[in-house]
Amino acid sequence: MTAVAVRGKRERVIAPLVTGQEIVLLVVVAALWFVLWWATPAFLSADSLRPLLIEVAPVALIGVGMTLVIVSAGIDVSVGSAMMVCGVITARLLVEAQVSLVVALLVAIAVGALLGAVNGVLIAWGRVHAIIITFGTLNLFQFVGRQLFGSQTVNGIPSTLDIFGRGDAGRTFGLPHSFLLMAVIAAAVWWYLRQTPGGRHFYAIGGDPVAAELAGVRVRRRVLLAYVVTGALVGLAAVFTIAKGTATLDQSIGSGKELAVIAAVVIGGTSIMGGRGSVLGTILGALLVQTVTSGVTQLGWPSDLSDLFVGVFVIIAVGADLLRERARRAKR
Amino acid sequence: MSAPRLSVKDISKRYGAVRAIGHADLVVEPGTVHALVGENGAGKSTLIKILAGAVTPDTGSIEFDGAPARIGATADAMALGIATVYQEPQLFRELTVSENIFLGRELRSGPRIDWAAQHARVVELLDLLGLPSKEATSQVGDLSIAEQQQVSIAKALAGDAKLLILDEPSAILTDAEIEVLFGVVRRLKESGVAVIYISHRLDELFRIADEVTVMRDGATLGTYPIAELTVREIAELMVGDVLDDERPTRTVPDGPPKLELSSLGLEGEFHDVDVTVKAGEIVALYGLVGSGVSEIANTVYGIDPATTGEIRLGGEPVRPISPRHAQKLGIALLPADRKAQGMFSFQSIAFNISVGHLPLLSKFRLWMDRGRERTVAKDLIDRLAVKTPSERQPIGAMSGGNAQKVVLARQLVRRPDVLMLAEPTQGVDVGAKEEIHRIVTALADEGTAVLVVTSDLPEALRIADRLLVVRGGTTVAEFGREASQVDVLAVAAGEVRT
Amino acid sequence: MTEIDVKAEPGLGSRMLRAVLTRREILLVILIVVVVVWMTLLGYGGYLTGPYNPDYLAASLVDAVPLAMLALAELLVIVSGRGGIDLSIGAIVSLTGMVFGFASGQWGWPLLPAILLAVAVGGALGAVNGFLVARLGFPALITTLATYYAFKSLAVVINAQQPISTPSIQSLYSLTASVEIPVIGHDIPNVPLGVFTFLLPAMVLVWLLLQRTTFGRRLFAIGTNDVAATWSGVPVAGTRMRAYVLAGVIAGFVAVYTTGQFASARPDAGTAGNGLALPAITIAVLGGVAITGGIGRVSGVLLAAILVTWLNAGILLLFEGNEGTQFQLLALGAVLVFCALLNAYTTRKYGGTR
Amino acid sequence: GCTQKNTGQGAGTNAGGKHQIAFVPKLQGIPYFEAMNTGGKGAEQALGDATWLYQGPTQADAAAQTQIVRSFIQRGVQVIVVAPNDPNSMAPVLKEAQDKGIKVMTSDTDAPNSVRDAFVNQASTEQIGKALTDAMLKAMGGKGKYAIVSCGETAENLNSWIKVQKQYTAEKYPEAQIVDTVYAGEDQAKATQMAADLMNAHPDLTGLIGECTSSAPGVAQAVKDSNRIGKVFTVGLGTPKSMKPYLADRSSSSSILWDVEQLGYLTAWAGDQLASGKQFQPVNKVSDKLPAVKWDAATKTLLLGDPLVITKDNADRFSY
Ligand SMILES: Nc1ncnc2c1ncn2[C@@H]1O[C@H](COP(=O)(O)OP(=O)(O)OP(=O)(O)O)[C@@H](O)[C@H]1O
Ligand SMILES: Nc1ncnc2c1ncn2[C@@H]1O[C@H](COP(=O)(O)OP(=O)(O)OP(=O)(O)O)[C@@H](O)[C@H]1O
Ligand SMILES: [Mg+2]
Ligand SMILES: [Mg+2]
Repeated sequence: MTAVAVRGKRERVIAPLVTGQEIVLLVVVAALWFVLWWATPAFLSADSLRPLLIEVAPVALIGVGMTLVIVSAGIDVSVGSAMMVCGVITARLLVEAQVSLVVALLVAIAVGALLGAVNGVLIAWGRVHAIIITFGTLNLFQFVGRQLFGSQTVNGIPSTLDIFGRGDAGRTFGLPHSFLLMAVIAAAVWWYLRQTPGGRHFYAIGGDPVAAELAGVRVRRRVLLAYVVTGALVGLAAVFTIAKGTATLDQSIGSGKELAVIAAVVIGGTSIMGGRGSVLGTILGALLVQTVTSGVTQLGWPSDLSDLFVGVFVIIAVGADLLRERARRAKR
Repeated sequence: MSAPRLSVKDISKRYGAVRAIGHADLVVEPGTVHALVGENGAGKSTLIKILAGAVTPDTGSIEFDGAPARIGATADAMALGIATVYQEPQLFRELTVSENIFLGRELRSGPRIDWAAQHARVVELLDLLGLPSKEATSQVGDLSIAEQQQVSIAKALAGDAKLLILDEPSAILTDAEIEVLFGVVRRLKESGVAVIYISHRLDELFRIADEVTVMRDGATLGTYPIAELTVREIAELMVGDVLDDERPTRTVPDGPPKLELSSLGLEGEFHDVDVTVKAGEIVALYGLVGSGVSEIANTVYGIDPATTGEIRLGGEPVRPISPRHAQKLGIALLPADRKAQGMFSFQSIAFNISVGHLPLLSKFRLWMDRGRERTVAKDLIDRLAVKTPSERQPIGAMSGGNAQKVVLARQLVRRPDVLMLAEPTQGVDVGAKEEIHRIVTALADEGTAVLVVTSDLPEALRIADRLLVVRGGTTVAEFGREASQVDVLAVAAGEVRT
Repeated sequence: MTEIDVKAEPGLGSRMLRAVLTRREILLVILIVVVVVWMTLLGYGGYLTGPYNPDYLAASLVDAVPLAMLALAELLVIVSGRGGIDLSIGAIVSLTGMVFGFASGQWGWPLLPAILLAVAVGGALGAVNGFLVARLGFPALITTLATYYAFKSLAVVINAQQPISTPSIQSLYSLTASVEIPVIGHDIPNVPLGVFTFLLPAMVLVWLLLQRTTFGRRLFAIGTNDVAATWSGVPVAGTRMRAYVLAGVIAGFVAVYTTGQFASARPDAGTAGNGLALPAITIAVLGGVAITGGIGRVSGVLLAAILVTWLNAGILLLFEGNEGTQFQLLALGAVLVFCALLNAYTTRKYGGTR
Repeated sequence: GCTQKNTGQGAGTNAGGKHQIAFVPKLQGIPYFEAMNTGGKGAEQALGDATWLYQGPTQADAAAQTQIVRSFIQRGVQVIVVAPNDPNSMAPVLKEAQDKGIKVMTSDTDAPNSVRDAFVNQASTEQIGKALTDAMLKAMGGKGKYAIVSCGETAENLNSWIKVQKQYTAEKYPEAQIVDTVYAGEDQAKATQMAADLMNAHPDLTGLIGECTSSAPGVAQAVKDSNRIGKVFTVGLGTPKSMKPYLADRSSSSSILWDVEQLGYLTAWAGDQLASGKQFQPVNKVSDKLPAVKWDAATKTLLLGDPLVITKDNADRFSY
């Protein structure tokens, strides 16, 4: 009691820790989990939640980067294809060149960052709208990925990848490592966005890039950074995806991920117009989407219905956002 | 005597065909407040944008504290210690007050922002400006416009400024807020900071400024100790020798008022505005920036419907709720912000003219009558003497004056009962201005009731049969055709008429 | 403030360069000629696996029909401005296709009412987008992403994953089969009927709509500057809403077309793989539609669709095996990025493309 | 790609007068169809007078397949073989091909309403459905609940097998029950996740069927991940190489398939027969490995043979 009182008295020197949208999301996810637990008690078992977390990890991880991109008023629809490129390179290195896991991991991240840099340079220096450039690179990366696959699958993915979430070696405190790693990175980015000048500058750019430039923000560098970080995280997410898959990697890796990630980011309260959003929201958004998908299967409903719910949640999230913004304008 | 804080020589700046500044010299001493005055469009904001590094001049040199300075970017200006509060606030709605104030030069402890240190400094600044310290962590989007303006000022004060530039800071502040601002400015001045202060409220300059530099038509005319001048004399300098140009005389036909505004008000903008305009009469509403004058026409046009009072049209009370509605009632408005509110940049002249009258220029309101459209466009191009090879030219490529004529032409496709013109000749060259005045007068002669809302005083006096001065959100005085510019300016700028 | 005319009359060379750079149609025509000539030469040189001849070009137009029509739909919504875009267009094709399948294939409706139903449903789905975007002010990108998910899901669930391909649906193939054009047809290749029954009417109608009607004027007005449009008394929300409805209507026709072309109403007709929306947007952008609104022409979109179709058709003959379809991705991506960069460059140099 | 492919000859004819047999799979880059391609290439060697062509779309989409078929028509090949994503969708373009004098066939998946001259069937629908069911129930001990993780919702062959499975289970195993059928697309990871969800939703589930080559390893992986080996049994239509690790650790009990390379071989052979105008016999000797392939004239179907049960013992015999 006293502790609370003391805290209450201390002056807040920074914007509040969590926003309204995040709390709403937390409540919605909690409510969904409760309903699912009530309908199928096994939902809240470790066996059920662990795969869910493993499944969430890559989407949330890319979502962390996508949050940077969207906060700075950009968008990246090429992440699915970039994931394919990173995935096939990593898998082939592991299987054919027998490189160690660490090397493969670093290569995946480097390749991802490189692809992100291609997007970033074209967008920041070519001064083309992000959605058009990334529509283009979506196709280009697809091409590269398929060329690298050479119409084959990569077989015999080594079990060293189990470290990212499989069996006892893959978890700590019962949580899969991929999820933990994602959480650590998300926390770091969250901290960066919230606490450092560079981080705050993303919000300024999303709000008004010209004014940001006038205030001395190096806008192009920031924009490039957003896409490079997203690319690097796509590389890591590709490794997670290989790790959670079977011993065979095929060309379906990454397909459709861009839309899933964007949906998670938007449900998480990040404004598609830029200037507002948080990493925490994105993770909750990803968790919500996966909960809905799993929930639909577990309830025995047609699995395709989950997309309908995702669509409805996106509409609700955007609607709530608009209402809040309108209330704010009205208050002024 | 030591070197001046700032010494500007022979600055000029062109925007395409528009000469914003032809020749500007300015010397500002440390520990003084230097007022910069001039009519709208005189080039004040352009000059300070050059000093802030937001705009690069075409010619000229700048010395700061006696040393030549190259200001190529905003960062250079900041490094010199030049802090600027722009006319339009450059703030980020989603960031907190504290973040806005320190954006681009955050205080750090290690890699992170030193929130506590920033907060302490921000609280100090807010205190100074009379804002509650809890606002430090509010998002700027949640603040009122006046509060945002004060945040802009706080932002400028946060660095250790040697030269503080304030571009019309008082336009949207209340008297009490202005008082606080003056206190701050005085304190800064005492500590040796040089301040450039731009304002249209000439009366307030006497309470704060030491010297005044007057600009007219993109040139500085000279610098004077403020104590040697009166409001009237400054006004005379600003206005120049166009003072007594001949005014065409015209007789206003007698008749009942066509447009009547009685006790019209819009929450937070203006109140108790009373205006009547007869058919065939030209009435001007004149007020300085922030006087609320610009909002009045918008309200009559249905952009922001009035919250109090009444609008009568030909004696019938009306309540326009949208521009569409207003147009149906026979009210037209030439908007003030030509680019944002008037122009469809990459569309043709014909398109720009016909867009407000599609039902009229179509068959069954569905099918464009292109022949008619072309005829109407060509006709108006001729009538308004728009300089263009064809009606198919895109408007975006035209000069400001010609573009303005095209936007005006749109209001004339159907002769409106009431034509309102907001800043009809802003950014328009002398010749075109002349023609626009001629057109407006001709329209009035044909029986249109014309209401001109302008901050260009010579213009108001030249074309209007009557002139109403708006100050503090309400109509305060009325002048006839014979009024002198200086009289009017003095009233608008705060001189109390006895 | 005096104004001076600084523009000197530019030379012929620079005028032509400017025309090529700023008039997208000219650039596209040049690219089409380059592709056709280059492919034909490769064919004569024996580098192609089959002849790249007029017959083939004509036959491959069957693929251009849905692509070009959906690009027209995107043209309408993108031109409407405020970030207008429709990611759900492929999902609308899927869902309306299924509705058409039910009506024509299972309920035994005659063709015309069935088509009208499909088109009406397409319009209604477009109205959902339009209502959210135009009336409520939702951002288009994210709204249509949401409805993409929703419509796609409904299309699959509505008939428990099953395509509808009853004999009455199968007979619709004649709508799209290749035909000999009367009178002159003897001397030129057979062209797919869909080009005449669907694409040309759609093109002409959209062109008339944009260039000749008051609606078109309003649409360009709101897309160019929606504040100025409001001030000019243009009903902004209503016009924008109509753009989305029309996009849905076009998607309805495309659904009928693909149902006929494939003799089957498929729940994934517009969403299989990457779906039809992304290529449609790509074609629109390639055709010179400015993503910021207010600029776009039917002719540009048509030429872009033809360019991509003929390039794709050529690539299949140039590369054997799986490479062929892979190089199609490369071509599409490269052409899009190239044109986008060119657009940005010309905007800076000449102040915008037209 | 710029090697000369058509040395100096006019359009339509082909090098050395060989029959060009073009195969369009549902999707490129998946082991199943690449193995068919291997078989087809083998036949090209063995037959001597045939050229085997293979080109697959990047997405499992009928429209993309049609485009490829059209390019083959343009090449003037003698035979076009398709494994249709949506059987009905292929009918029109196959008709077009036939009108141009090209022989058309289907393989792997039939397009029964089309004009195809022959269908090369890997095994009858009945047989596959029954074999899957028998294998599943054998592992489950003849009773219990099981679920199916299928792939594309609209895949005709998968759906017809599922139909047989449902009927046959109800008839022959009254104590067994199919509790759910879900669709994971061609996405292994999604199949794994859905299998995990199914096991949670039905704690008493003892069997999972992976209905296609991407979901077969997926369901096995899910069982392995949740430590339910020995409690939940899986059976699938998986390629030997991808199933090998799962068969070895018993997360998969067996895989039902057929010799995919031989299916490719038979397809090429059948195409060659058609191209040279030869009739199929009621029983055909195709090669040493395919000594007696049956032809059913009524349905114009060539039958590869019985389904193959792949276990950890014979998985090594296959290279795909
Ligand atoms: N010591 C400092 N004190 C005040 N402001 C600083 C300081 N160092 C840098 N800045 C400002 O903070 C902003 C970020 O600068 P920084 O050098 O960290 O960029 P960066 O290295 O690209 O960022 P990041 O840390 O995200 O990699 C810049 O606007 C810079 O001018
Ligand atoms: N970016 C620009 N492009 C073209 N013309 C411009 C631009 N900025 C200013 N101008 C023109 O330059 C002239 C001077 O403008 P400036 O803003 O400096 O005037 P000002 O004295 O600050 O006026 P006010 O009192 O209305 O603020 C005006 O005619 C204006 O239209
Ligand atoms: Mg740094
Ligand atoms: Mg100014």
